[in-house]
Amino acid sequence: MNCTHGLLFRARDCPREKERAPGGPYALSLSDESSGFLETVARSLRSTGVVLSTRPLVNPFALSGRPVPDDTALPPELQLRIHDLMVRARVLEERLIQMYKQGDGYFWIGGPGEEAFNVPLGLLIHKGQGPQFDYLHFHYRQSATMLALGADPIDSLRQMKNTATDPYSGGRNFSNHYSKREWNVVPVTSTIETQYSMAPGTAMAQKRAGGKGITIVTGGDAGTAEGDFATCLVWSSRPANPLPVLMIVTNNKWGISTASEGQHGEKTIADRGRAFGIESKTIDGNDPERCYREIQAAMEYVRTTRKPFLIESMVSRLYGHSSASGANPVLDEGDCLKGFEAKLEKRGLLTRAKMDAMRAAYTTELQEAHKVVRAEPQPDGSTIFDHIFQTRDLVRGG
Amino acid sequence: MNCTHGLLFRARDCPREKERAPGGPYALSLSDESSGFLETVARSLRSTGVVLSTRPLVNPFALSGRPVPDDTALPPELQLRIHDLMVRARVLEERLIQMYKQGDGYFWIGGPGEEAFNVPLGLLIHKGQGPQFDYLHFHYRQSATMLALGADPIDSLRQMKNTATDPYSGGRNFSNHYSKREWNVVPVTSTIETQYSMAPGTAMAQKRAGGKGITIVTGGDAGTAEGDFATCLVWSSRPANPLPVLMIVTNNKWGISTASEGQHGEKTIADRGRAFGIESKTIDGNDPERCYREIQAAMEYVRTTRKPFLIESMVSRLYGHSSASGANPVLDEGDCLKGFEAKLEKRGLLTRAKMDAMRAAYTTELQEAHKVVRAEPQPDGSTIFDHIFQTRDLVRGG
Amino acid sequence: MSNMVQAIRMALHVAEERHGLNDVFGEDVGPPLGGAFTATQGLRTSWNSPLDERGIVGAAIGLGLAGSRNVAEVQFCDYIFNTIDLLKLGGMISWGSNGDWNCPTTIMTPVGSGIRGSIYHSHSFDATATHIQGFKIAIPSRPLDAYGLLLSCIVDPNPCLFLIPKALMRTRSAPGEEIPGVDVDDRALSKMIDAPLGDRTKWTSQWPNTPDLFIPLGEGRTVRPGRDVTVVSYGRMLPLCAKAADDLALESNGAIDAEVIDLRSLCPLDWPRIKESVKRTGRVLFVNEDIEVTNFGEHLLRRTVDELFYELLAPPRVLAGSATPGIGLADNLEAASVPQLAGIAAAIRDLAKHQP
Amino acid sequence: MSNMVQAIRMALHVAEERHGLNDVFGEDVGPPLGGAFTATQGLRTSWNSPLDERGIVGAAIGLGLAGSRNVAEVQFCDYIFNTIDLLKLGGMISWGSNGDWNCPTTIMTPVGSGIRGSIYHSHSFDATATHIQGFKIAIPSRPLDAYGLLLSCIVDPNPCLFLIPKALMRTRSAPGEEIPGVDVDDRALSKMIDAPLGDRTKWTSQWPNTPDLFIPLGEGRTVRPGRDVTVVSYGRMLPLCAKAADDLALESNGAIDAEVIDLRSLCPLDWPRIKESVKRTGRVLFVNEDIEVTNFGEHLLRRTVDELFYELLAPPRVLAGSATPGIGLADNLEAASVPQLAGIAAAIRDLAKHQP
Ligand SMILES: Cc1ncc(C[n+]2csc(CCOP(=O)(O)OP(=O)(O)O)c2C)c(N)n1
Ligand SMILES: Cc1ncc(C[n+]2csc(CCOP(=O)(O)OP(=O)(O)O)c2C)c(N)n1
Ligand SMILES: [Mg+2]
Ligand SMILES: [Mg+2]
Repeated sequence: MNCTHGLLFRARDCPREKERAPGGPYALSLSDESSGFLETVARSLRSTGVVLSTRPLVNPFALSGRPVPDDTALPPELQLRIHDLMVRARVLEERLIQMYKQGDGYFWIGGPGEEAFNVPLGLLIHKGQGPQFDYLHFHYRQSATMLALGADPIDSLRQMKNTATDPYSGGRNFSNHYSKREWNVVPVTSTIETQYSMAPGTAMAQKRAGGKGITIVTGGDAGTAEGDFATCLVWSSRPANPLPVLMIVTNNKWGISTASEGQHGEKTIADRGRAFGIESKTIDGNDPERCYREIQAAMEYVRTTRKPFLIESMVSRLYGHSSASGANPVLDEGDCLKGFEAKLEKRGLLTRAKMDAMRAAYTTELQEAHKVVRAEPQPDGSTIFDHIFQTRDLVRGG
Repeated sequence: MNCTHGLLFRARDCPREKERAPGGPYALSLSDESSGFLETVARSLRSTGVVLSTRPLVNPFALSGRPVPDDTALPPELQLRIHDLMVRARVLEERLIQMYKQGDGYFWIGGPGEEAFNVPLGLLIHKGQGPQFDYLHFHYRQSATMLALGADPIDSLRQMKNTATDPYSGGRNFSNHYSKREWNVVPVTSTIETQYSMAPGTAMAQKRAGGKGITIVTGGDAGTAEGDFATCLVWSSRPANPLPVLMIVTNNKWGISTASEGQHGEKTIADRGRAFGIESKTIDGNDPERCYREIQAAMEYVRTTRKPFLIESMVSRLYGHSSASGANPVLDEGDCLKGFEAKLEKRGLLTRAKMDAMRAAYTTELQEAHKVVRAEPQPDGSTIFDHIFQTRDLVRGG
Repeated sequence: MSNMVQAIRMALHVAEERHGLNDVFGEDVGPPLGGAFTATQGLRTSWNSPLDERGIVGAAIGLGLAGSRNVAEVQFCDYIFNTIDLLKLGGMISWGSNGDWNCPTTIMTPVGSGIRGSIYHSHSFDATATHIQGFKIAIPSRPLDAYGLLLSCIVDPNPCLFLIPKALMRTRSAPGEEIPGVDVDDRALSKMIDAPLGDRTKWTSQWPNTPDLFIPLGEGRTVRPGRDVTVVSYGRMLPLCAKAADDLALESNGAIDAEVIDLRSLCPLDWPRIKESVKRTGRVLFVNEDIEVTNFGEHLLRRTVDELFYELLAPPRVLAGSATPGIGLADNLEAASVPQLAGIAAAIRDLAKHQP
Repeated sequence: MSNMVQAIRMALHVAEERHGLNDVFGEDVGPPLGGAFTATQGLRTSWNSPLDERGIVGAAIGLGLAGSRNVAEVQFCDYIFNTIDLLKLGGMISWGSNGDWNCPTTIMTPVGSGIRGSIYHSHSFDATATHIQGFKIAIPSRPLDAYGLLLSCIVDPNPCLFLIPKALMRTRSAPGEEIPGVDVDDRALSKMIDAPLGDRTKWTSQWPNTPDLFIPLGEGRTVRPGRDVTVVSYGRMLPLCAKAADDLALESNGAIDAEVIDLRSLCPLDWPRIKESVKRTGRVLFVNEDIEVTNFGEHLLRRTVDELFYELLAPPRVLAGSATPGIGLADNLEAASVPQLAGIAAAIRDLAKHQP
């Protein structure tokens, strides 16, 4: 197929070598005309890494709100469990990026840099189906949470390659757009912030059902400018029916190429809860032990009081926004995994060698998985009309 | 025409006597089938006055924020001017309600109870056309502001009767939906809160133009639950370009039949500015002198700093929500006009007799105006396609 | 005879008592008002929401995801236009998850003109709704259908839109078309289920014993059989079409005999019914009051042309609302903006008389 | 040869230099990125907005009301669906004020599929846009039209929607269709106006000297004259239609000669051009990629039936996107969801061969 014809925007029809031509991977010439998803975006964004990353790396968050939970180290087994999942999650994302770069997927977006927050979150979630369990309104950076919940990483590869075997969307949706009714993971939507308008609904059902199930909703910092974020604040704090919603904002100080500095007059996003009497806190999302304790405390609060809590977690965006910005390593933001590994080494819980071996093993495992997925079938065109309507009421059955 | 046929919902085709049958004006039987605008709504709402008004009348606003301006009385001439306009505005609204009740209009909504705030607002507005003057994004309770700006009350009657002579919409729009380019009064929209999303636009133009023009946007308390209110907070306080927007919320503690108590977890709506570093204040909207000074101070702040300010003004809703709720007097909310007249009497500026005479004169004047308007033509059906597109760029013409 | 708001109320009552309906909510939906059009008075599960349509639609979807049957009201469809993204998302929950999830929720909203709603309260929603995929869409033209369609929406495992013609809210059932179980006269019914004037705090509804009557989504109704012209409509325009057909038959002494079909559900669509009729008559008029550009009637016309071109005895027609940004308040303006009885009759007559 | 994003950029530049364009804004529109599709690089007046489409559309309207010409970008049209109420309000500013106000603003947004946008980034906006009244709507299919239509939108006193086919962003001008004044080769042009890799803080654009070329809104273009079938399209589907027509003519040795019309502007509409053509050919195909239910092509088909029924030699046809909630990511899914070259060619062939 002719890949200089602007109509046929199918990356796979064009040799990717060409795209990777001058100046290393993805230092593309702007005149290239063939493109996968958002290659046009990618073309400019991926090259602006320098500009994007020269902004001084201050960490302006102030611990605010409720008293800080106990500061001592977590139990060693838990530290090791968290570390293990963080490594697996990082390796998974690296594999997904690889897949994208090798043409085994059209678009990558994910969560490298958020593992220190997302793994503890996943471990603390009350996992299950129906209102007695936590409802999860995730955004597109939550692979680590999914792994901590017990997801098989190969399924993420399947979604990346949009195979028919992709259990999250059958090859229909982007990578890291999870959906799993069995665990109350509601379909991740690409639209920024809409999940915050839906979250009060699942929380109402939970409050009525009794029990300890809560609703957890996550999103980024830039997205809080959408009205839906305010909707969630208003609806969760209604005096007539306060709701058990744990609102989470992972603040990486960027929305694609736009720095939050120019757009957000709030000192902290957590402050926005205050006017509504919503307890809130800004935390260091790079410290998994701190995250664990803070999430635990916040969840405890929400589970028992049946009222909302807002956590703002300061995180890094270690491969930029998405494949649209090149998906190349960003070197000047803090890496939570490195920091935690240094701690584990110092505490004598793991050696560098052991950690390297772990990482290598996971990498090999996912390399193998990639091969498996490559051989799996693509969905058939004739299936596009499947599942528009359901004949059974699955969610009520649960 | 057959007025028991549900299709022909034209109030004028049915004798209104029937509608007014049992139990005094508008204590309608629910089985009545003919209807003007929202008669169906009216049927239930208008009768719930008792319930609506039994909520204890606490005035929970706390003066908050910036230091209170000087508390002494305004100069006598100004007091008299404000009073005069308040009376005229009240009489105008009463006439509009009369018109509705006499079948000379399909729907009434307006601002009786907000005069103490709206008159000073109108007097303080920097009136004119283009970015050097204030842009006014009003809602549907602002007749008093319009009169203070210099509007002729007969024009409100024209809009009420949707005549071809209605200068605000040519008989197309509801009562009190003003629009006057000459004074920067942008078209009032029926949709709650959308004006807050548009206000930053005019403010940007003003900031760029230089000068002292500011953007003023008003709305109700319930409407602050819409995302558009948050949009205005976010956009007005962008660090990259803070905007000269005076955000006003007239808080009557109701949205139609819904008490704010159950829906709003905020202690004060003004608090919502805080997170964004927006100066804000809750004031007593029933005291015209206090309103004058507070609006003046807030405007001064916005004009000089070119930054936003949020005023929450606690007001009354003296004839309920609109004709949909019967447009009958509500007796247990504070009447700003009564309060101010008592003061004027005590200060020896006016006598009761004089004030009664004034009111009677204005009433007669508007009665005459009503007669005039009754005789004016309705717009022709053939005009529905007029003005969909403009051929001239009026707003750029200055 | 019950009217349409009473029918809706009774359906909601039956659903909350017998079909697990947990929430009926929206602006002014709960006490004391019970809905801007009184459709939610006296219910056990109704409550007032914040003034925030995105929150309403979002919460409805969230409740549905949690398996909690609910009916959310958007006070006027005119206020739903900031939620089209949420509706699109709601419509792709099952499809986008490849069938893993479903979302039972019903969003009900008054549509159309005819109540002097002026420039922003006279919008229709059928064109916009039918362009959104993944929702079932019902629109009744009489109380019985309102009752049976709403019950079907509520128990459906998919998201549903229930569009209520603003102007038909107070339309009563015609004789023989009453909801089963409503065996009292109007006044008695009103006493039982219409909230009283004044203080309502101590009032409770006395519900008649009405059955589980489910009118299937996707099944139209031939309101008036006829020989010469097929008229396909729904909602507010339907009774006008029926009346126009009756009037024409009378005035022509039976020479013009139009068949009138009430679609009742726009998705799924009872296409077989339309097709069978047009095959017989060869002449078809589609009537609705939404803006005529990119209009659902145009879709129906296109299908007609696709499948029945050579069976047509006259050009198929669409009669719809004017291509104006809104509808003006003054009588003349509204009358000139949406199809009226006379215009519908004229269109049927023209079609009937058309010589191929 | 300039491509479509370059054409847009040059038009914006000309407008900010010579036509009072004051603001070009939206998510990631300003430096360093210059737009998700790079259409706003190097401009003097471009800036980044908060991530809030309602704020973007609202601010655009506000700027317009203040007489400040502006172009607001909604990053993908897929994100515009929570602003339909604001667009309706923007569209009724002049009409609702009985001509007292106007609002010059241009909202530009990428539309359609073809970039593997998956379930929520492949939407079209032409059906929804054409149902909103009071906006002018342009949609280019080649750089020259993008340039001239955008300039017309910017100086128009009315609100305009400028829809940019996502998949055509990098399409280059065909020979002979270059924007006047672009007299350098691709590489040189790129050096002049494409932001460089790496640090852009010191870079400024070197603009070629391009003229005030205004392509009137409401004037279509006959891309390919033909005898047998009229094909009416716009945006992304247009080049496919043109290619299908060329291929068919070649493969049939001139026996099938289709005329292809690019509407360029959906409102106002160049109906006379369509009508004249269909009168000649008697056969017409409307092609777009939006969902086929309540589709703008169906409106065009209805007008055709209204005015040209007896001049048709074959049933008029609409070829459009599938009635699915979105478009699946996998190749097969996208190919099955929107019209493809082969399908368009087949439809033209069928029409041409159709025996009345
Ligand atoms: C409604 C909507 N608007 C815009 C976009 C395009 N978009 C995708 S991600 C993104 C930035 C999001 O930033 P933030 O909320 O901070 O989350 P982050 O990606 O930084 O984690 C934007 C603008 C979108 N997906 N949805
Ligand atoms: C978007 C939208 N939603 C709902 C309505 C219906 N409505 C009209 S006024 C009103 C209540 C407004 O309350 P508030 O904002 O407090 O203003 P108030 O009328 O009390 O001054 C409602 C719900 C509307 N006009 N627009
Ligand atoms: Mg971010
Ligand atoms: Mg209020």
